[in-house]
Amino acid sequence: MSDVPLSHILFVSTALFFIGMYGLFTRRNLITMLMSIELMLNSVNINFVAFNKYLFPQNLEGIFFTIFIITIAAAEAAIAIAIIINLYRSHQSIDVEDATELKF
Amino acid sequence: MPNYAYILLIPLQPLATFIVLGLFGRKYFKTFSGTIGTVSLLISTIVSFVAAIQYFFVDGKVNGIYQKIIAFKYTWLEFSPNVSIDMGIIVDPISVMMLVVVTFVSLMVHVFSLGYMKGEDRFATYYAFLSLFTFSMLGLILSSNIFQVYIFWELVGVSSFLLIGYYFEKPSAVAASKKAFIVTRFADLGFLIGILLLGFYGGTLDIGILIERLTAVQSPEYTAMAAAGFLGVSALTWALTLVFIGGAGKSAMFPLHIWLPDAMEGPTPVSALIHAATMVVAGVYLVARLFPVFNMDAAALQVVTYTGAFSALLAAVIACTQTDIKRVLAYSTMSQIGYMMFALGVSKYGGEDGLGYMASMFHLFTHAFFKSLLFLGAGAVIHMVHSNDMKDMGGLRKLMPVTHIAFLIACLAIAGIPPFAGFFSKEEILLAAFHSNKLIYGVALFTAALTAFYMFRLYFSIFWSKESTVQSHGEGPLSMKLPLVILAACAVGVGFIPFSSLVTSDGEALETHMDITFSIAPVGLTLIATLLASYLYKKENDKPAKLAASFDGFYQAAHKKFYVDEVYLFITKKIVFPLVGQPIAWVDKYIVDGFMNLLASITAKISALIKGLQSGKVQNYALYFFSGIAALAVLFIYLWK
Amino acid sequence: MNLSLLILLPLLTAVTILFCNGLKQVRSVALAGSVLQLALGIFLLVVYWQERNTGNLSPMLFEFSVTWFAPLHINYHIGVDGISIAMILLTASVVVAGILVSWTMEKLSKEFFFLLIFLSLGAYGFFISLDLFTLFFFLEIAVIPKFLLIGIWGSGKKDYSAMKLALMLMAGSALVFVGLMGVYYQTGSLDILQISQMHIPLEVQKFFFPFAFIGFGIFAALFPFHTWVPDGHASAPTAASMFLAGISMKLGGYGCLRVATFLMPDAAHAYSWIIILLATIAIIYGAFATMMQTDLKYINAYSSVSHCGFVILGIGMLTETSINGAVLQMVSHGLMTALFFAAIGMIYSRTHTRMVAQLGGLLKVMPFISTVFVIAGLCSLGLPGFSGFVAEMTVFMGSWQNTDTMYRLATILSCASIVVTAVYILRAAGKTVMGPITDNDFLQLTDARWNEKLAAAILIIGIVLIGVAPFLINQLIGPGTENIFQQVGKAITLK
Amino acid sequence: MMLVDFFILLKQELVITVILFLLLFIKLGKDRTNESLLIIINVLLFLNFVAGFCCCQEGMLFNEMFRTTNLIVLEKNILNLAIWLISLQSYAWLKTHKHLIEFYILLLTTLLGMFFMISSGNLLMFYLGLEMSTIPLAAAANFDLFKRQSSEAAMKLIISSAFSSALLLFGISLLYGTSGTLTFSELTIHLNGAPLQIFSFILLLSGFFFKISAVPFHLWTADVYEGAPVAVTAYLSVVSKAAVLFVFVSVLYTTFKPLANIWYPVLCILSLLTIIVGNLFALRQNNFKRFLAFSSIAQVGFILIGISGSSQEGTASVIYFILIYVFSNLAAFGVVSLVSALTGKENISDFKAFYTTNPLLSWILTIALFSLAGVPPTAGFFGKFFLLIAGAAKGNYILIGVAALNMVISFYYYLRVVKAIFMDDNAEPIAKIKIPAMPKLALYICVAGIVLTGLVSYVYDYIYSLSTGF
Repeated sequence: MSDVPLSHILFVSTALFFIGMYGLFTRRNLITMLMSIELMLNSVNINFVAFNKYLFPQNLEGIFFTIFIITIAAAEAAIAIAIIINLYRSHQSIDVEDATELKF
Repeated sequence: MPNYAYILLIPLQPLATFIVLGLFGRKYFKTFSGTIGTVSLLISTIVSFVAAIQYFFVDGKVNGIYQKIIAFKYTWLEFSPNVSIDMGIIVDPISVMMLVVVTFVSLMVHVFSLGYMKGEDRFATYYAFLSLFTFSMLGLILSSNIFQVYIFWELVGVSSFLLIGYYFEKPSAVAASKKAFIVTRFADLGFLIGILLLGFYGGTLDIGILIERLTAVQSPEYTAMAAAGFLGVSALTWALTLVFIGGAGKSAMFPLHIWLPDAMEGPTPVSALIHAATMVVAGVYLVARLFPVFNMDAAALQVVTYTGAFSALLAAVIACTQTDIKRVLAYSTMSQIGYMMFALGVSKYGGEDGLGYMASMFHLFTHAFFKSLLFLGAGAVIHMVHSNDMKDMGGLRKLMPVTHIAFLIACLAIAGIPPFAGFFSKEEILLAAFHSNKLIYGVALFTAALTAFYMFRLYFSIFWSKESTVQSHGEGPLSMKLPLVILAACAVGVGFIPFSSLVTSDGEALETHMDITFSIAPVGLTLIATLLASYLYKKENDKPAKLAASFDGFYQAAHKKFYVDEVYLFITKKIVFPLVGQPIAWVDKYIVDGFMNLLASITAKISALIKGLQSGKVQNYALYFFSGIAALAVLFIYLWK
Repeated sequence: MNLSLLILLPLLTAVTILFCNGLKQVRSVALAGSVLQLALGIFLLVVYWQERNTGNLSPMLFEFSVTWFAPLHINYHIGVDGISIAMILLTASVVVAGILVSWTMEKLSKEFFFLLIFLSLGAYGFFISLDLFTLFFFLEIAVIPKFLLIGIWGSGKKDYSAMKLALMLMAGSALVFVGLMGVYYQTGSLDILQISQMHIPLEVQKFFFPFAFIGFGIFAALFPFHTWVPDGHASAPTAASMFLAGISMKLGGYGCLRVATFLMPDAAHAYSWIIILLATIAIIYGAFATMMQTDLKYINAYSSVSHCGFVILGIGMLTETSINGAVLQMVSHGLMTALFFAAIGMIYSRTHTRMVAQLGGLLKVMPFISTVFVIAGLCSLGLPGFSGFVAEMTVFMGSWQNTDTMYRLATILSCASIVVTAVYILRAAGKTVMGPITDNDFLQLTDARWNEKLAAAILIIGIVLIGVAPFLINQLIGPGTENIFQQVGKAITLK
Repeated sequence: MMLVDFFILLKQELVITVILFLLLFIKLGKDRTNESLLIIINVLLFLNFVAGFCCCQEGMLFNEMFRTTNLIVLEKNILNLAIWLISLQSYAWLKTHKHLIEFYILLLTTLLGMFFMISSGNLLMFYLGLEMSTIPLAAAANFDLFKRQSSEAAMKLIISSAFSSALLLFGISLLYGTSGTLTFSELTIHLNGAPLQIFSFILLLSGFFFKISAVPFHLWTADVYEGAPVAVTAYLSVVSKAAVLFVFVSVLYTTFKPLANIWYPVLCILSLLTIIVGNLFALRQNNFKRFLAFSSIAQVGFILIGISGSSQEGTASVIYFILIYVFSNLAAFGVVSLVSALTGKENISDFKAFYTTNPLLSWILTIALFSLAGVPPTAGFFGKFFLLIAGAAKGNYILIGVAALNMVISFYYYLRVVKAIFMDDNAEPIAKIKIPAMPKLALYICVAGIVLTGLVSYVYDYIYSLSTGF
């Protein structure tokens, strides 16, 4: 079943990672930016699982790490969304470009 | 070895007076301060006379030669083991002679001032300064160490500065005092560098040792100094010339003479003391002090000779055209000092050739008396007329007989009419010049004639010419008359002192023979000049004006002192200040300081420039973040290897 | 004797001042403290003599060393030789004078006197410390109070001047710091005496000497880093400018001597021509710049630049006599310029102008102050009988021992500055003190009060003492300079 | 492995947890007045701080995931002290705040996270601690719910920290892929400078640099500091930074020792960048918090120089400096938070002629600024000096020289503030402030710290004795 070589998976994850980064850089909508960050985190998850499965099957560190990442990501999202809502309350918008009062 | 330590008293007396009067004079004894000063100086005068007698007639001589005695010596500041400033007292013919002159004249001036300066606001200060001057002058003449000479040299300069600027509310006085100080300071620079040279090559600052080393032709110091050179002139010549420049500054030799006439802004007694009898001859004294060394270097002596002769002539010419009596006297002083200088210049060391040296010292001695007498007389006149200008005077002989007689004697003395003091000394000088250098002799002769002329011009226009207009208020108190009388007596008498057997270059008695044939020429010329003067000025008339008009341009030039002052003004005001000072100030303000400010502003600029980094857009932050990583990655994975 | 007293006493004074209230209490405490300090200094001098007379020839006396930061080899190591004692006495007398002059400082008096004392503390510590860290520590302590003193109590463009001064001095200490780091890294020690025993390779010295020397040089108004001097002095309150010129510029000179030259003699020898060049420029240039000034304080500030040039010159010439002269010049200039600033301050506080053109004939209305002014002037133009003469002559004699033609030329040029000095001093004095009274309001002015008279007297006594009996101070500093010179001598013989 | 050891090793974390639960119960129970609460909490925090010192023990737990040494205990104590001071200072602000307890819960949670991060022996544990200390902070940054800036700041913080942690994770994953382990001690063995490893290492480093806000990973700092409430800013600038630095030093010196040839140059470059950029930006700031943000960035640059020395002195002086930095920075923030809580003014220009009305506060602020600038006799001088000595140990004098010259720039802006306080005049200066007891206590402690930490060499010697070299 391991006919898919590791490199392919790594390609996928890396691609995913940079797609996420691209999204973060380009999207103006905070929610979308948050989603792209999730994308990056998931690519990391893929990395971990893949490494664990292909290279170091003897123990499950990678898998555990993935699980923790997922949980943390959830927490992060929760706080982030709370903040975004609050931002919307004060700025009447969730466009990142509108929240640039603090600068220089 | 005879003991002369008590000579220390002589300078210390005035010093003590200075300190006392300087600190407490103004407050506590405003009016007695004069008496205090005079009394204390009287003591030092007596002591110095004692010293003189002891030296010259009791135990100064050892088998026919007057010894150089170091009466006292204390290491004051040690630069390096053998080079140090010692405060010492040297006792030898010239120092003792000067001791007498300075204390005596100073005493006369002190006494005269009692009357002359009466009721002055800063009476105490005046006497404090006088004492300071006397102290420094005495220190100067007693110095056994060339650096000690320099120290007192400066002190003399500053006390003259203080006294010239005594009437500090008169701008002209302030200007004159500044001029005097700065010009002499400039000369002292030469002196200082000369000292540095002598000290370095001689390996000592002690005059005695210095002379010893530099007069022995085979001594390492001498050879080194003669060999070493700069701009093709030997170090010895440099050193001596520089030292002479210092002396020229103090003694108002051309071209450093410009301060002397202005210095007449000071109180007249001060002029009598400082700018006639004592300080101005310090230059001559300095050269005499180092004469053995000068003797080793013909070039330096040449410089001395010609500077002296030229100054003598120039001053005499200018003196004929001045109308301010004190300025006339000032120029005559300059001319007489010129005499002394070239007398030294034409002299040699020791024996018969040492005549010039002896003559110069002799003239210094006599000149001190009659010149101070002239000044004090002028002071008395001014005290009466309240003006310095001849035009306001005339016919004073009836109002002030004593002064008149004294002044006449002085004039005769300075003109060199026998048997007055000036005659003898001048005679010796002419003789010395005649034997060594005919050109100089000619100049001297002509100058002698001029001297007689302008002195009697002065005399007649003060005491004769038109009828006096001023209403008399008495000739002044005894304190003013007494010094005149005493000095007049001296002016008559001192010529008869057997000077040549006392003060000579090598301390050995010198046989001088007076031959009438030689005296004919100078005396004759002098008499002619005198008669001319009386013819022109005895009665008020327009002949002088005609005469002046007849050689007009020259007269104008002489009247304007040959524009030397203007040259100096041009150099300072037009060159030093605008072409050196201002540019430097500008550079400091705009370049050096500007650079510092530039650094600051550059920093500020940069910080304003890069503020765009902090754009406030979180996405840019993320972008920079990642580019940072990328840069590091590229650097370390690909480039670092 | 325990040298730490020299630091503790000012510290105590400063702390006590914090608990006082009201000008009267504050100033009396400050005065008492500083007078005690002066007494302590004199006592130190006495015991130092006794110690030397008992034949104790060790380079430093009363040494005291206790480990401070063991891991970094930092010790609190103090000790004195003649030079430091001279400096301490100088500082003490200037401090007393400064406090007396600012006797009626109404504005924020507590802070003012606190800062003054604190500044002096830094100076004392600097002069006695034999450990580079301690030295640097006290050096920087002495900087910041100046900023506050000028900025708060100053006049004119005080903000600019204060900032400029603080930054330039800080830049100086930053350079010094780099130099120290280099020495530390090379020798692994921060103890001056230890380091002087080791030999640092020449190229290392050549690299780090400029840092240390220029760093301290900025404090000593080394050309072209002198520009903080005029502005700083001009804007500072009287006492502060007295401290600046009298004390802090000496920190620099002392540092150049004790740290840069003493620890890196080879480099000092190698670079001496540059040092001398800069010094000569500073002397001449400072003198001419002074001639062009119209503000009394600027005149004195620029003349300080010129006079401190002699210090640098003396150090650069590297002969025993010239180093001697440098030290003498430091002391003399400290006293003289402090006196000058005191006089200027007294005049300014009465006439409310420092412009030479607006002043005139003060001798009539305030004879004492004018006399003080003239005395300061005469001292600064090097009149015999005052300290200036002794110092300058010693420098000249020392420099002249350097036979190289260029060095000779430098010496002659420096000598020439005495003429320019005479010119500007006499111009200032002639216009300010003499001449007719320019403003009839001056006629109401009063002469110096007791405190001002006392302040002037203290400084004048110092000046005259050195000027009349130089052999005393010469014997005092002699061993110290000889010790430094031996380092240099070693360096030269190594060539 | 006895149960006692377990409790002793975990004591500091456990104490914090207990306090957390206590707060929760208080929240559930009948509500009290803020004053009483604040007193209780501060006493608790003080006890916590004291408790940190007693019965320390070194050891490992959860097969090397959690390790503790005396040094680590000391570091945690420093953090405890800091948080206690902060809570004392924020008295004036919290007295009237209705979400008081939540604030402390957030803060203490992050503290707990940091503790775990500091004593993590394993990348997973490290990551957990990091996130645990970051995410609540974002919430805390937004604690003034109705301030526009506050929410913007929080948004920036959460987004950028999420991004950085994503990169960090990517790095960790690659590291795991190349080495096959997450435990620090084993990791060291597997480190061979393979390009992929270097890349992942750089990603990991960037995560650290982000937290300690080194250039160019610093851009969030200023904005967040400015927007967040003063207490949170203080917390961010002192505690979280300190925690990460502690880990950073130990990780670099032990785990990533084999990659020293990579991180030494990185540190050199970034330290210079950080100092210069931090200074240049600080020059132009008017908002006090923003100003302190940039100044703290510059300070980090100095710390990095110290770290680059990579010696026992390095570790010691970094920790020593952080201790001093806690005192100095908190003293400054203490004054600012008082002023901003009572008058709402946060600009440097508002502080003009501050001395005329509040001499005491002015002196405290001045001393703090001098300590930050590194002027003797304040401790800051010693801190900076020792950092640079440690940096010089490698003989890298360009580094030292540039740093020393930058100190001059930093002097300029610190003195600018001092000038504003003492020298400028102001029509309506800040009114006389009545300092409440708790902030006063905090300020006095800070000043005492500033004065004593430097002069009393014992502190440094103690830290030195604990710290281990390269």
